[in-house]
Amino acid sequence: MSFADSQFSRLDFASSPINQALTAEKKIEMFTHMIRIRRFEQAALKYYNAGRIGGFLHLYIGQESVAVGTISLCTLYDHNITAYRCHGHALASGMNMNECMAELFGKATGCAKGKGGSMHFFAPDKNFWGGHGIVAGQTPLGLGLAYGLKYKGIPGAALCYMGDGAVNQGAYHESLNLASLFELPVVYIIENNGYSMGTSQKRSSAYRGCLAQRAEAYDMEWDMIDGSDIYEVRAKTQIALERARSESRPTILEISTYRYYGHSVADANAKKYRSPEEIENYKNNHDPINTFRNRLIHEGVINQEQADAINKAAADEAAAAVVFAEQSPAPTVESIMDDVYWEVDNKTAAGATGRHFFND
Amino acid sequence: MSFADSQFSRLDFASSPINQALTAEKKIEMFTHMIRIRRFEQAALKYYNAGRIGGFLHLYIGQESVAVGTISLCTLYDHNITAYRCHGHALASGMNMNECMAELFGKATGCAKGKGGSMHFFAPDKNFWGGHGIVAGQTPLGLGLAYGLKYKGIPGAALCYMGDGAVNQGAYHESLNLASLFELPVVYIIENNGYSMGTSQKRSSAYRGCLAQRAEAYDMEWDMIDGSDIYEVRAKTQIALERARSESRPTILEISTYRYYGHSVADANAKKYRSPEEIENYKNNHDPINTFRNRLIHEGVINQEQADAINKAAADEAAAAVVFAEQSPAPTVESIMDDVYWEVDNKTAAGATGRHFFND
Amino acid sequence: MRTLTYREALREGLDEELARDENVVIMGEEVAQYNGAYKVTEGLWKKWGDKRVVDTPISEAGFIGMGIGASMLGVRPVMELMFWSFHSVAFDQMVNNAGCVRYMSGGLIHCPIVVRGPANGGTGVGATHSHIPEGLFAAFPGLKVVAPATPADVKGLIKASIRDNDPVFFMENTLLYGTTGEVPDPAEGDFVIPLGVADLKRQGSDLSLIAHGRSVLHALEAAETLQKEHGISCDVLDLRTIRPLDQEAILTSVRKTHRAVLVDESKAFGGVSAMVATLIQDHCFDDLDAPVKRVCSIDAPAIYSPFVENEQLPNARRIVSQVLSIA
Amino acid sequence: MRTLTYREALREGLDEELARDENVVIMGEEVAQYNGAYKVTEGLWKKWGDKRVVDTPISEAGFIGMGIGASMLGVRPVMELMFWSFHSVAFDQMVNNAGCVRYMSGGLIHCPIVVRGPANGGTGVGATHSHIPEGLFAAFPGLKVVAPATPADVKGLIKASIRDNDPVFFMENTLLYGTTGEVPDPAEGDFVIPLGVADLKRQGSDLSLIAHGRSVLHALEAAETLQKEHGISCDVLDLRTIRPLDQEAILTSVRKTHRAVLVDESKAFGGVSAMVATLIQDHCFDDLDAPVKRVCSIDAPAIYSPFVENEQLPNARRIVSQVLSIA
Ligand SMILES: Cc1ncc(C[n+]2csc(CCOP(=O)(O)OP(=O)(O)O)c2C)c(N)n1
Ligand SMILES: Cc1ncc(C[n+]2csc(CCOP(=O)(O)OP(=O)(O)O)c2C)c(N)n1
Ligand SMILES: [Mg+2]
Ligand SMILES: [Mg+2]
Repeated sequence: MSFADSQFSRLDFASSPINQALTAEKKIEMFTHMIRIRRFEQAALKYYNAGRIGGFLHLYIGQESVAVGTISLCTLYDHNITAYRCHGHALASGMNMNECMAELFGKATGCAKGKGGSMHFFAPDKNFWGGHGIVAGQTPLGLGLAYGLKYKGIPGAALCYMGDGAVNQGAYHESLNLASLFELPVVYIIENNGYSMGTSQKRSSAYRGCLAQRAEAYDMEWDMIDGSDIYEVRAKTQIALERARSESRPTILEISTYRYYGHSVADANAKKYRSPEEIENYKNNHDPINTFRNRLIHEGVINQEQADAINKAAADEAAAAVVFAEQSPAPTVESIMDDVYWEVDNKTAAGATGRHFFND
Repeated sequence: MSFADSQFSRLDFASSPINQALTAEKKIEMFTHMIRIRRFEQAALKYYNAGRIGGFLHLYIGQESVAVGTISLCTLYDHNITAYRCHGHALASGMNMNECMAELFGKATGCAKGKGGSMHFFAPDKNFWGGHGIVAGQTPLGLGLAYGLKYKGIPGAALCYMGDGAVNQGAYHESLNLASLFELPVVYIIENNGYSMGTSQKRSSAYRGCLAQRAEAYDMEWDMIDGSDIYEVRAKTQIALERARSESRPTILEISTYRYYGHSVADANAKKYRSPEEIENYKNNHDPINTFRNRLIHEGVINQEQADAINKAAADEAAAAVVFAEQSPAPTVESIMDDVYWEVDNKTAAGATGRHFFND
Repeated sequence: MRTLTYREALREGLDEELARDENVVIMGEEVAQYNGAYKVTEGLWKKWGDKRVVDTPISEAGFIGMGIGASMLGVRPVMELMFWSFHSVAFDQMVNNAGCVRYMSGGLIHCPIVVRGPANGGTGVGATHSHIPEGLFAAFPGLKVVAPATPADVKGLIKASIRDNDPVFFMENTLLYGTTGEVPDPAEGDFVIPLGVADLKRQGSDLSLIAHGRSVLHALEAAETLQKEHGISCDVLDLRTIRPLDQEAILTSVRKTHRAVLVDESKAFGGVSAMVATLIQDHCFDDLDAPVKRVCSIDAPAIYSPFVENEQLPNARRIVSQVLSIA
Repeated sequence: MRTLTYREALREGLDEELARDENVVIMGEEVAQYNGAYKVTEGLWKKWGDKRVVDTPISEAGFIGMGIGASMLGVRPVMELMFWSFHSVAFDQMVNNAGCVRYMSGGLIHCPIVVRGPANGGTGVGATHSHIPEGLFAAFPGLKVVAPATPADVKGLIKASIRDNDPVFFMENTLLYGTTGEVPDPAEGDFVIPLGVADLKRQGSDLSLIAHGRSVLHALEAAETLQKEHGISCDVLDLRTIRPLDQEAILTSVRKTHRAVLVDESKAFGGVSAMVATLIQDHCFDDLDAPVKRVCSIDAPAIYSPFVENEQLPNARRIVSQVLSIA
């Protein structure tokens, strides 16, 4: 996706009401969240490379404006859910770095007690429902969150994130039809970073204008968003959220963005299927954090010094999270069998009746 | 689907080249096929009601022009596959009534040796690949037939039929993307009879213009066809077939049609979710067999007497097929384990190595 | 006591739970306006309306996943699969999302969802529509599997399943819907049967017949024949729940009789009975006077032909002959 | 003899079959231009080109179903699942279309398709990515299941699988890809290992360790320890193929040793080992001196934490202690 050739009309979305309404404090909070995501992941990367973190590590770096911009619009009533590239959404939802870092380290103090790992962060108390490893497997769940909200009469919406490669899974298609047919307050957000692993969008999807436009097949609304501008992300997402909350109707948003690293840190080909120029161009000209920092400085909301301080605080927080994670206890072998059944964990009569586990 | 309010422009498709090219003989053959399907099923219905046929019986009566019109365009190189409402496609592909009726009766002389039943007719030698019970489960298989043709350089197309209720299955969506992306010579044919069991199209699908229009989401061609006019079916399907054969590109066709009976014969509600007027209107004004007969008489291709003779011959053929089926032997218990593994059936070394079957 | 059909008892259980908890919602293909493909939900849409009884398109992965998502927010969906066989198109949602999300979240999320419908052969619908997936799903820790054989059991167990806070996969049988049996009157109190408790449906001393679902009826019939014609007295133990499994009841019976034949409509590889046989040989090694034998479906995809379909499935004749081979 | 890694041996087998039969085509996510997520297919796209090695979108139901359809016309697709765990989204195509179409068509259609990829735990990817589905699929008559443990076996068996005219589900292991072993030189002739033949990887007299896949390595390690530290001499029988199963080899070993411990990375309910235990207790009832014991994964969804993940899986320590419980 070449942003140089972008056809987006360069409206200034700072002037849209939802951005006009932003206090300086809230702007700084958004900026801080973006930086915290990046610093958190840079620390994670370091320890992953040192062999301290297992499995996969899918970095969100480059895409921060998407999670932060969209979730900044959420109220207590709104819920969100995403795929395995979930650190950004987790932190943007208000999770703290300690529980996240400890999860990566596989510690009992992790948000999922070390049971989920990088792909499976969760914080239902913060309306964040994970963290899901099967491509597009979360899309019916997001629909279900919307269903639950509508069923219970809660005036919120469900945000369901996914990648550009996920749009060709059957479960997503089924979800779209259900969303439109049942008029559910869900917003599907395609974070289009141009690639699913080593496969470019063009090699994985057939489509007319763009991936979001497939919404028309289900008589659904859609929009495209330039993800490098958090004001645009907010302005356009707000329209979809309002449609969900007040009309109970779904939307697909496609947000163009970019990941700086490989598909996961283990992606040996990260620099083969994308040209160095492409990567550099995004970093230099479209980095969402730089863009927003410059904007805030220009607006007089912060100055360079303050920005540096925020950056430093985020780096310190990440370093402290590493210490927390390192010093935390590992799960015990016995704990492997906790969290399988609610009834067992809660020591109910049902949980104590019959054999639940089969170990010799 | 009200045909009275149909927006189709009433072109006369008799004048399209593919219909102009029809010999009287071929026209009579098509007419005969349609009548044979109807008489075959009427006989089956009678014996189903008498308890001589097990499982489900999904009648195709009312939809005959779809299978006959589309398959009449097929060459030796073209292949077709459909769902469980498969008797029409089977007969139109050239299967004989005996093997079909015997299959319904569960006899060893059935096309699938009594193993498949009503939903699972097959005749690969006639390029007919079944007969599939899982809604939309055949849609990737149809794609695979097209893939096989292209791979082997055979200048044919795959016709893949499905119902209007099947369009909301994930496998179909995945197939469409693959068809367009890989440029495969497949024609998806939605036989839109307005209902999936007791659910009307409006209650099962969200869409803009029509179901076929979802093709646009995959940058694919599509068309709508009035199924009561076999000339229209042929004229428009021919365009799709040519696109497949010469450009190796897919199409979705949506053919409006109607089933006179319930979803299956066991459908107790067949007259509840559809008004008697709706059913009568179709029967009286849009019956594909009547329409074509009148047309052929008008064209001077046949006269009423000849039409009656064709009808009588078809009824006799069906009656004879019942006798054949009744007199045929049932499968043996031992034969239950035939046709599981090719290597076992063909007594190869592989088939004789290791335990293949687990019975105490 | 009242006599109800299995279908009526099941419906009564659903109806009572709809009344008890406003979060209970019934969903599936044709469950509302059509009254259910097998009429299990007949009248419930009329009584409870659009919100509580919901028709869905033919999108099992989509709507079951949607139910799982809604259950995470506290809705208690009871999803009908028109045939359990259609689990094949929703498998990922069922095993990964319903089955693993509690675990992967370290216990933060739970999914109080029930998926129910008929799971059986014997109705002439061929291989794709005749899967018997009790063993398939019981293999996944995080899931529970229930397979009731009688009207009373189906009512008591559906109510327990709906109240359970874990995902419960509830497997009925088309050929049982019309069978009748005594079911306690609601006036006598809330009738709930806990999961994980087997039921000794017949007492004997010579051999244990262990079964679940419709196979229990075959086992009872075989036990009758064995008693009358061969003087062999059988326990007939109905497992009722596959996971949690009432292992104690199994071992108690086998320790008494020293011989066991397991009846399981599934294929022999991977069925529930392979697990039960493994447990018995392990825990009753010194008690057994003969190997544990099984009667399963003949090992091929389900055949259509009405002439032989019943021979592919377990039946009383096949049970009797298997029993005679070790008794 | 040459030493190759499991990955290289597998790739060599694929390459030889691509050369042998122009109908063989490799398909899957990232198998071509990316060279395979686990580099199994490295270089094959470059060598064989777009027609023979094909990248697909993330649409497992779609592309596996497409492969099945193509196989009906005589194409011989070898489909890669990036993880076998992703079978969950293609389950219907795999069990109903690949598994039943020959049967439902009365033998008119056959599906010479191979689905392959890694199926294992132990790589820190959590519950949804660590399914072990040998037993799951072996339960379906019509399907074949292969699980090779060594470089030679993986090469010989992939070649036999590709030539087999039935659908073969071929389960590799991420943690084996880098292991090395001797593999015959192609110059010495076509090296094919028939399906359905187990391999006695170590000879012993006191007890039979029966395993497949990576568990074979654990069993061999445990056998070594048992010999050295406890003077217990074990057969280590590698099943190699789950279906068809080399039952004779199993029974022969157990009749010699009178004791068996089965090692199976799957969960205990429904795993291959439950089936094998059931067969042994049935056919070797009088030969057994102790119950058949098993070492399976601890019964919970796969945990992520690197600190305990290996404890959840079978390992030599757990095998040794299980053996000592009956020896
Ligand atoms: C059903 C399934 N198939 C394949 C995978 C392996 N896989 C994980 S992520 C991924 C690429 C997804 O790309 P995209 O949706 O664009 O998301 P991104 O990684 O760019 O955020 C693949 C193929 C999976 N996890 N699940
Ligand atoms: C995956 C799956 N879900 C449900 C069913 C049950 N079922 C069989 S046919 C049918 C309705 C299909 O309607 P439609 O696609 O319009 O085809 P028609 O019957 O009208 O030809 C349903 C729900 C099935 N066979 N497979
Ligand atoms: Mg992407
Ligand atoms: Mg229809």
